[in-house]
Amino acid sequence: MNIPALQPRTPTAAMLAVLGGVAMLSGLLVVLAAQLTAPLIAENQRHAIERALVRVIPGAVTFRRYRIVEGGLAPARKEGDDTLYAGYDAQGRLLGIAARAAAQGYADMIYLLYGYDPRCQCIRGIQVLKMAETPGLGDRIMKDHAFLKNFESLDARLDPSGESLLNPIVTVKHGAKRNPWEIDAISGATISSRAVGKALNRSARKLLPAIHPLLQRIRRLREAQR
Amino acid sequence: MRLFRRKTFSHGIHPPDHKAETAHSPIRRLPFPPRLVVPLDQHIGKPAVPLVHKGQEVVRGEPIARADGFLSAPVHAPATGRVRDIRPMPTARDRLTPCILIDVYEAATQEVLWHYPWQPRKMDRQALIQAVREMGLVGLGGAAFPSHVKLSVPEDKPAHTLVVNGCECEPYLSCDHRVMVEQPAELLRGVRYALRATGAKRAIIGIEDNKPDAIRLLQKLTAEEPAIEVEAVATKYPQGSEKMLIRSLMGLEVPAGGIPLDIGVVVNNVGTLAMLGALLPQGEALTERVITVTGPGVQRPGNYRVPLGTPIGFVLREAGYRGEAGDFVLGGPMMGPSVSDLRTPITKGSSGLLVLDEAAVRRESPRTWPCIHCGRCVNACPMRLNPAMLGRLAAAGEYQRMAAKYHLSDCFECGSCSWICPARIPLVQQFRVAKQWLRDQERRKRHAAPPRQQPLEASGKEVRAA
Amino acid sequence: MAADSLSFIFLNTVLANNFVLAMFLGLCPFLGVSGKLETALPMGLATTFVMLVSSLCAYGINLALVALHIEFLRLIAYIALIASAVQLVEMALKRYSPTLFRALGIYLPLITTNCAILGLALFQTFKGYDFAQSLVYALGAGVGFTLAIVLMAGLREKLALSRLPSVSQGAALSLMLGGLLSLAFMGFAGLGGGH
Amino acid sequence: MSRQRDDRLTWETFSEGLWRENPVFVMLLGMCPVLAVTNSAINALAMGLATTFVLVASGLLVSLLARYIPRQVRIATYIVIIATFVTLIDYAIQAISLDLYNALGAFIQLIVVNCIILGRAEAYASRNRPLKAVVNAAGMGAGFTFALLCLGGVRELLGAGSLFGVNLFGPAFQPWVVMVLPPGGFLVLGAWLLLFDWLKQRSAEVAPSPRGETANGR
Amino acid sequence: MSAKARIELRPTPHIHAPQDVTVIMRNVVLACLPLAGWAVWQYGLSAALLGVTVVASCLLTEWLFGRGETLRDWSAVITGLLLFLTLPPGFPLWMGAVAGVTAIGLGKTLFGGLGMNVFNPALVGRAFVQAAFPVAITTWTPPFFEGRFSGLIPTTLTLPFTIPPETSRWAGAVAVDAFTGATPLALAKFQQSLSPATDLFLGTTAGSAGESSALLVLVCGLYLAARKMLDWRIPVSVLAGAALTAALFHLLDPERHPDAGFTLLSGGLMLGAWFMATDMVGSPVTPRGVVIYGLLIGVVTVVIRLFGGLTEGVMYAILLGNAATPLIDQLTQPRVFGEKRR
Amino acid sequence: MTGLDSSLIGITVGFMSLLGVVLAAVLAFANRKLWVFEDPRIDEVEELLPATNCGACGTAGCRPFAELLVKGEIEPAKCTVSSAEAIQEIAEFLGVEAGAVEKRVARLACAGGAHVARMQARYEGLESCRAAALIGGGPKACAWGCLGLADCERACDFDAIAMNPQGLPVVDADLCTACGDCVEACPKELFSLQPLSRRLWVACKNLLHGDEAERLCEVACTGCEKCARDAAPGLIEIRDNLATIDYRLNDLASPAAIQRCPTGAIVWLEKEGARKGRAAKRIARKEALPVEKVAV
Ligand SMILES: Cc1cc2nc3c(=O)[nH]c(=O)nc-3n(C[C@H](O)[C@H](O)[C@H](O)COP(=O)(O)O)c2cc1C
Ligand SMILES: Cc1cc2nc3c(=O)[nH]c(=O)nc-3n(C[C@H](O)[C@H](O)[C@H](O)COP(=O)(O)O)c2cc1C
Ligand SMILES: Cc1cc2nc3c(=O)[nH]c(=O)nc-3n(C[C@H](O)[C@H](O)[C@H](O)COP(=O)(O)O)c2cc1C
Ligand SMILES: Cc1cc2nc3c(=O)[nH]c(=O)nc-3n(C[C@H](O)[C@H](O)[C@H](O)CO)c2cc1C
Ligand code: SF4
Ligand code: SF4
Ligand code: SF4
Ligand code: SF4
Ligand code: FES
Repeated sequence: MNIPALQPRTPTAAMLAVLGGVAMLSGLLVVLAAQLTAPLIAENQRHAIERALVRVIPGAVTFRRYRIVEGGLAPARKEGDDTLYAGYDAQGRLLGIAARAAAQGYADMIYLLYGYDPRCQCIRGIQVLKMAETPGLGDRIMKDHAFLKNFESLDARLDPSGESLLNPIVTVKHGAKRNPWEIDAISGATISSRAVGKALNRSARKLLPAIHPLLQRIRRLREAQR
Repeated sequence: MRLFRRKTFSHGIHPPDHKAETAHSPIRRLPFPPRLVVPLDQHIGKPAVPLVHKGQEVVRGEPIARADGFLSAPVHAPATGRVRDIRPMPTARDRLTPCILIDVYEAATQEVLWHYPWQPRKMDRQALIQAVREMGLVGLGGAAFPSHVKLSVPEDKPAHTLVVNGCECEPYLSCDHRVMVEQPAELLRGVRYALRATGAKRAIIGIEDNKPDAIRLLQKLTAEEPAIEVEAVATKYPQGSEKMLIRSLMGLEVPAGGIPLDIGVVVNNVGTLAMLGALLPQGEALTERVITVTGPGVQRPGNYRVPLGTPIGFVLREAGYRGEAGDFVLGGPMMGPSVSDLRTPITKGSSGLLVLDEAAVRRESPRTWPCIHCGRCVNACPMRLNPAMLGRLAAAGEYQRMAAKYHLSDCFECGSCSWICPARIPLVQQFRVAKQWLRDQERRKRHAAPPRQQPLEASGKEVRAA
Repeated sequence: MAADSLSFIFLNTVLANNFVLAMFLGLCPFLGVSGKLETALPMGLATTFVMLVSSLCAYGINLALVALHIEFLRLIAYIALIASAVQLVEMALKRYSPTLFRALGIYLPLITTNCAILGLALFQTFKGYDFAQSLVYALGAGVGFTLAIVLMAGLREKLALSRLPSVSQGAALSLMLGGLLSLAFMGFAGLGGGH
Repeated sequence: MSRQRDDRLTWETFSEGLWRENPVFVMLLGMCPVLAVTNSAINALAMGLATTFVLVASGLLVSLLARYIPRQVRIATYIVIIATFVTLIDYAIQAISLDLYNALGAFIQLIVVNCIILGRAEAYASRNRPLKAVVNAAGMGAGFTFALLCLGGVRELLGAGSLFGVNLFGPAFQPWVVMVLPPGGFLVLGAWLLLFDWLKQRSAEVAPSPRGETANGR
Repeated sequence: MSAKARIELRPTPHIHAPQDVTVIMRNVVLACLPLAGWAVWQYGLSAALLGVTVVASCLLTEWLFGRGETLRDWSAVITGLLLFLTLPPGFPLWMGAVAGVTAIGLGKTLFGGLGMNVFNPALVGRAFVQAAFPVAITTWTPPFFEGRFSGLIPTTLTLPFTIPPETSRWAGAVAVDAFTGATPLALAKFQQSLSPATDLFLGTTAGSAGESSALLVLVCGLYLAARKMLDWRIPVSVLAGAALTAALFHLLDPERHPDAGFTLLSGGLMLGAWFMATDMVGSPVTPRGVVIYGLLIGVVTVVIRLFGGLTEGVMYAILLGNAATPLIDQLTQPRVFGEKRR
Repeated sequence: MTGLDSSLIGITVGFMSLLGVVLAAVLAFANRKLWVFEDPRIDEVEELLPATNCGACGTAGCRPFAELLVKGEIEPAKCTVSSAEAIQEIAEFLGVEAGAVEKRVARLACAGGAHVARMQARYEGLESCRAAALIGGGPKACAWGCLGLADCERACDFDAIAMNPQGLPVVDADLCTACGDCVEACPKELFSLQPLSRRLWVACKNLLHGDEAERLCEVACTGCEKCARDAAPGLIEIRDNLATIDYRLNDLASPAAIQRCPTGAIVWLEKEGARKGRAAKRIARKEALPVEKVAV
């Protein structure tokens, strides 16, 4: 039984070498893995977003990414919270614009994608991207048909000044929907339903007045591209 | 005014008092039993040391054991007779207390034949205290603390007030009440002696307002005497505990772990002072006391003057016993211990003999529930402890935590918590177990060498040798 | 209250999205060190402290990672940095303040390998919190953890004095208690979401 | 330390992690993912497999490298190794299925801390031959996965009426939402432990009663 | 004389107060009965069936797990009755049974039975079913609907383990005013409309079986308080805590936040304050502790009502109060007689 | 989709190496500057101890014991809980002598079960010997005897004590670790720790003589001195009416001494139980004696 020396013999060099070496190796491994999987992951993500886009802009077959910049629209290379998607039909006609919206739900933030149809000035569909609402309750905002029906044609007209919405989008209690800009809540999940309404209202109020003057441009841009 | 702001303390309980059975029966003398069992430790402190030997003849009033040190008290022969034996006997305190057994002469007149040459009028403080010491007087209120110790107020800690405790808050008991009504002169004389001995400026006699006759009588007798006040206090248990009584009468709190003298007060029981007032002029020693014999198991309840050392079996035969089984309690129902042997004697500290018959015992069924956290005990404890927590800790055997964090040592075992507990948890018993365990532990720590070989051997031998 | 205001972040992390009771982070110490109040409270405080430290570390190193476009190293960088920082703090405490070490330091090694710490670092990054938000988030997480573990310790101390059925002693009971505590905290769910 | 090393590879090497020293049911380690990702059986399985992979891979590596690593940087090195494998599995899952990745959330990355804890493994691996270390790690992983499945199965069954996503009771079934909520995690694990304790006690009850010397004969 | 006696050795004190646990529990049951009766009057057969089911499931569970005699102390009946009073009258019976089993099994016997539990068993049961079946437990029935003594609410007899049917159509058909199906709290929270105080006081609004009449709860609670079966300081401080908090927020924003009166009379606050927060098993024992506990419950209730995701917070507030009780008890040890004030 | 971004790889590898080196450097620095010595053997020894923290070894618990062990200030065998192998292992680990301590067990000095010892009262209250003893010494007629309410059984952390049907504690010598908890628990101080080799045993503590003792309990030691006369000189002596064994002469003890005892108070202990003398075997009763009624 050898009693350990009182003063630790610190093999500083060895420590540096080992830890440095292992770290280097691990860095190598990780970067390789990241690079190898990057295309696959990108592909997955593209699929996911396209699945969502098809839902919120019914009928669209091609999509383009844009970003609102100072004084206009610019094509966007990467995904981001402020990315807009324009969806076109087979003829290349603009069918709608999709954008992200978010609001605090029952448990956590609810992230949505919604599609806006400039022709009817209405929202044509929503798709929940991420949420943590109660399964079986709050998560019905994803799959409850009656609830999703609200968004087949949800009034989002601009007021005459073009600065804001004519009627704010609101969620009302289940069974109390009277107007096309109201959302009929899911009974038992009023809070999640309201969060959806709030997210749409907040996003639309900001986005629609900004995008409207630019719509011609994307239509034209598209033509120019073609 | 009196109606609304009665002198009292916070918390406490209101048990039914059952005093009517005996409160109006005058004190009567009980015959002498054929044999007396006179314990050597009838007081707090060191047991007395026998002065007599087996076979020796003694006369009533003669000292038969001397005090062993200052915190101790002598014992006197309660009757004329012959010492039969000196041996351990069961007492209320212990199963094996050294006692002097006296065969009482049937033919003797049983007058007190031994007198001390005291001259009360000429005695100064020291002499008074010395006389109290010689007569073997101890607190008759229950604790049996040697009275001369209590009256010896040190110079550096003067006493300003003598509180005379006439509360008698224990249900069933009425001996103090009878003493106040029947011996007011002796009582007041005793109070004056005590004032002289302690140097206190005033005396307050505190009486629970369920004894209006005693209050009126004493108020009348002291009307001319400004140094002695008589005050009514609320009828509430444990009003008679000295700490509560001082709080009620004077609004002062005795410091935790302290004694009344720490705030300049001396407390004495009315029975003690009445005894002092009666004995001192006669030059007699303490050989008898008044007890209340009562309870559903007793045929002729009443207040009796009995020689110390009378076995309770004898008292029962005289007062009449009925029933199949009984809980024989020396003292009141709240604090008095059950005895396991009918040879157990009445001692200086016994204020009564309460007999609960089978029906009464059955009614207090032993059925218990777990603590339901109702907090009634917390609201009953006059010491403002947390009996619920103490009880839970005790059940888990966490005795050290009880003492360290929950003031176990401040509990004076009044029983208010157990009385009120709807779950009928024997809280006081748990606390006594805890305290005893801690004392044991302490003792063990002090003598690391185990004293456990034959613990009783020593005392047995000593007694035999004497 | 806006969802990104500091007070909302704090309250939400303490009550509604309590790290232990709603997010399931830091359960090992929550179950392991909640037997007694006198150890639970220091554990909570030590955890809060380490959370602040790791939040700082994570915020700093993340800036570097983003700048260099090597976010995929985030996990390795975080855990290595946090572990070393905690070890450093522990050694420093042991050396310079043995009293503080005895009070808090002995818990530090336990905390290093704890989900709540790394989870905090990762979540603050995912949520894109800025510097102040990150610190408040860490503080809220720490306070929430402390609250949960202290409540739990109180309950367990009380139960330690009860006559429990023999099957429900030990870990099972702790979990059931955790479940009931978590059930009680569900009352705070949706806090701030209603309006 | 210089105590004897037992190099033999036995069934015990594998099985102790599975049952006798089950990391979840017996050691109560790595509880966070156990409760957090077990709201469905699929998640539980994925998490269990991912953890097993990291345990085995890092066990192997640590066992190989152990003798070159100075004591003072041992922990730091192990952490880096484990974190590397976790990052790998993280990217792998992202590449395989984004839905699964989203469901497991940050808990994939939190495997790091788990493995450090389960990493008794690390201590084990550094003291044992690679093969033995791998077998032991696989056992631990299997035990962990088993425990996760026990929870995930019950919670999904009651909470959604399905198992591995297959609906078992038809559309009329009333799901017990609490099961997939945080309290459900605690309660279900607690219930499993109660069950095991009860079984253990039942088997202990048939054990013989004590005998011994006595002063009064019997 | 040759009387013979068997000596009984008993600890001090030799006498006890007449109120033992059974007496207290029996009186609480008695005090709950008028509330249950009112619920049956309001909601008819369904409520009666639900009450019987819940109490029976509690008793059955107590009998299964409990040790021997525990049924005789009535406490399981109280748990059952109070649990019933907190459930919606049309709650499916099978879910009621689940609640009862959970209340006694998880809330009580797991911890060792009477007096050993840390959380209020009835509320554990309710919290469990609220989390398990959140839709069913927020499905209210209008009171005094037609035919309540001849028929059942459609949800009552739902097959075990199945989803209860939708009732809005049925409610529209049997009730004078379909909207009375929403509870006053939900109306206040989502519609900003306050129900009239007299309705709340007398109990003609929708809600849990036993929570609608503040008056009745008050009378029964006062009976218990007068007989010293409950600690009056608890309900008083709960109500004070709630009223003060509500008044404060009402002052800050009268539009959005209802006033103190509405807060006190609506929802389960009265029932909770008088019958559930007062469950001594989960409440502190110290005089100051009791007040802190009550205030905490009151404040948390209002905070959850105003800012939380749920319309009512009494249950969670009491459970949190239960959780904090050991701490409160430790921090509020009374000052011992003769001890220097710190 | 093609190729690897080599500059990114460079950055990564560089970053990680830097991170590794920096961390190693910091740790190395800390290791030197902040290092506090603690003998690692303490942990190892503690691992080998049973972790019951019973204190039977005389220290505050297993860790302090381990510290003393490592310092060489205490012998491994002082731990009465560990098995002999475990103690040997610790001794080997530390390279010291295990130290020889004869196994001791707790023994009870009373044989007055409910079937032979009289009860003079009925006790109602806490189920605890200490509690009962506080009320008039307890219900048993013999003031010295076992009260049978099992404080010792509850005190034993090792389940070595079980109450027999007559209400007397029975010690399982194999499980008894001589921790002394029962010795402390018993209010009548009936337990003591005795080396296993002491087989001759006086199972009574009653100091009364003759009939007076026997009236209380049928197996009382009456102080009749028969055992002393039969035994080797000096081995058994009657002190205060109680037979007392001088264990310094333990080698001279034999079962012969028990044969003359008329009550069976003195016994010869064997693994299976106690052997009593011929004269003492006549008690056939098994059920408890009823509680006495006393004449008033
Ligand atoms: C366990 C539990 C989970 C809940 N989850 C949600 C949820 O995810 N989304 C939601 O809007 N409401 C949820 N609620 C219900 C709300 O808190 C609230 O009761 C409801 O939204 C309002 O009721 P109503 O929609 O029937 O008017 C949940 C309630 C409970 C008890
Ligand atoms: C150790 C001790 C010392 C005491 N010293 C004095 C004293 O010096 N003066 C005094 O008046 N009382 C003294 N007492 C008596 C107490 O104040 C008290 O009267 C006695 O314990 C009986 O009180 P009780 O019947 O309320 O228990 C002492 C008591 C004890 C236990
Ligand atoms: C709970 C309790 C109740 C008591 N009740 C009385 C009582 O009613 N009357 C009384 O004289 N002493 C009572 N005492 C004893 C007093 O505290 C105090 O010891 C006594 O009055 C001192 O007088 P003494 O030494 O002359 O006996 C009680 C003590 C306690 C602890
Ligand atoms: C005033 C009072 C209120 C009570 N409230 C409840 C209650 O809310 N829930 C419950 O389960 N039991 C209640 N009980 C009954 C009893 O305390 C309960 O069953 C215990 O919690 C079980 O240990 C109450 C009892 C009383 C005296
Ligand atoms: S017995 Fe002790 S704890 Fe109980 S009320 Fe009296 S002083 Fe308080
Ligand atoms: S009175 Fe009894 S039941 Fe109530 S808290 Fe005190 S000990 Fe518990
Ligand atoms: S030996 Fe002592 S502790 Fe054990 S049962 Fe007998 S009296 Fe009680
Ligand atoms: S006489 Fe001896 S054997 Fe009998 S009970 Fe007493 S001590 Fe025990
Ligand atoms: S797994 Fe242990 S703290 Fe999370």
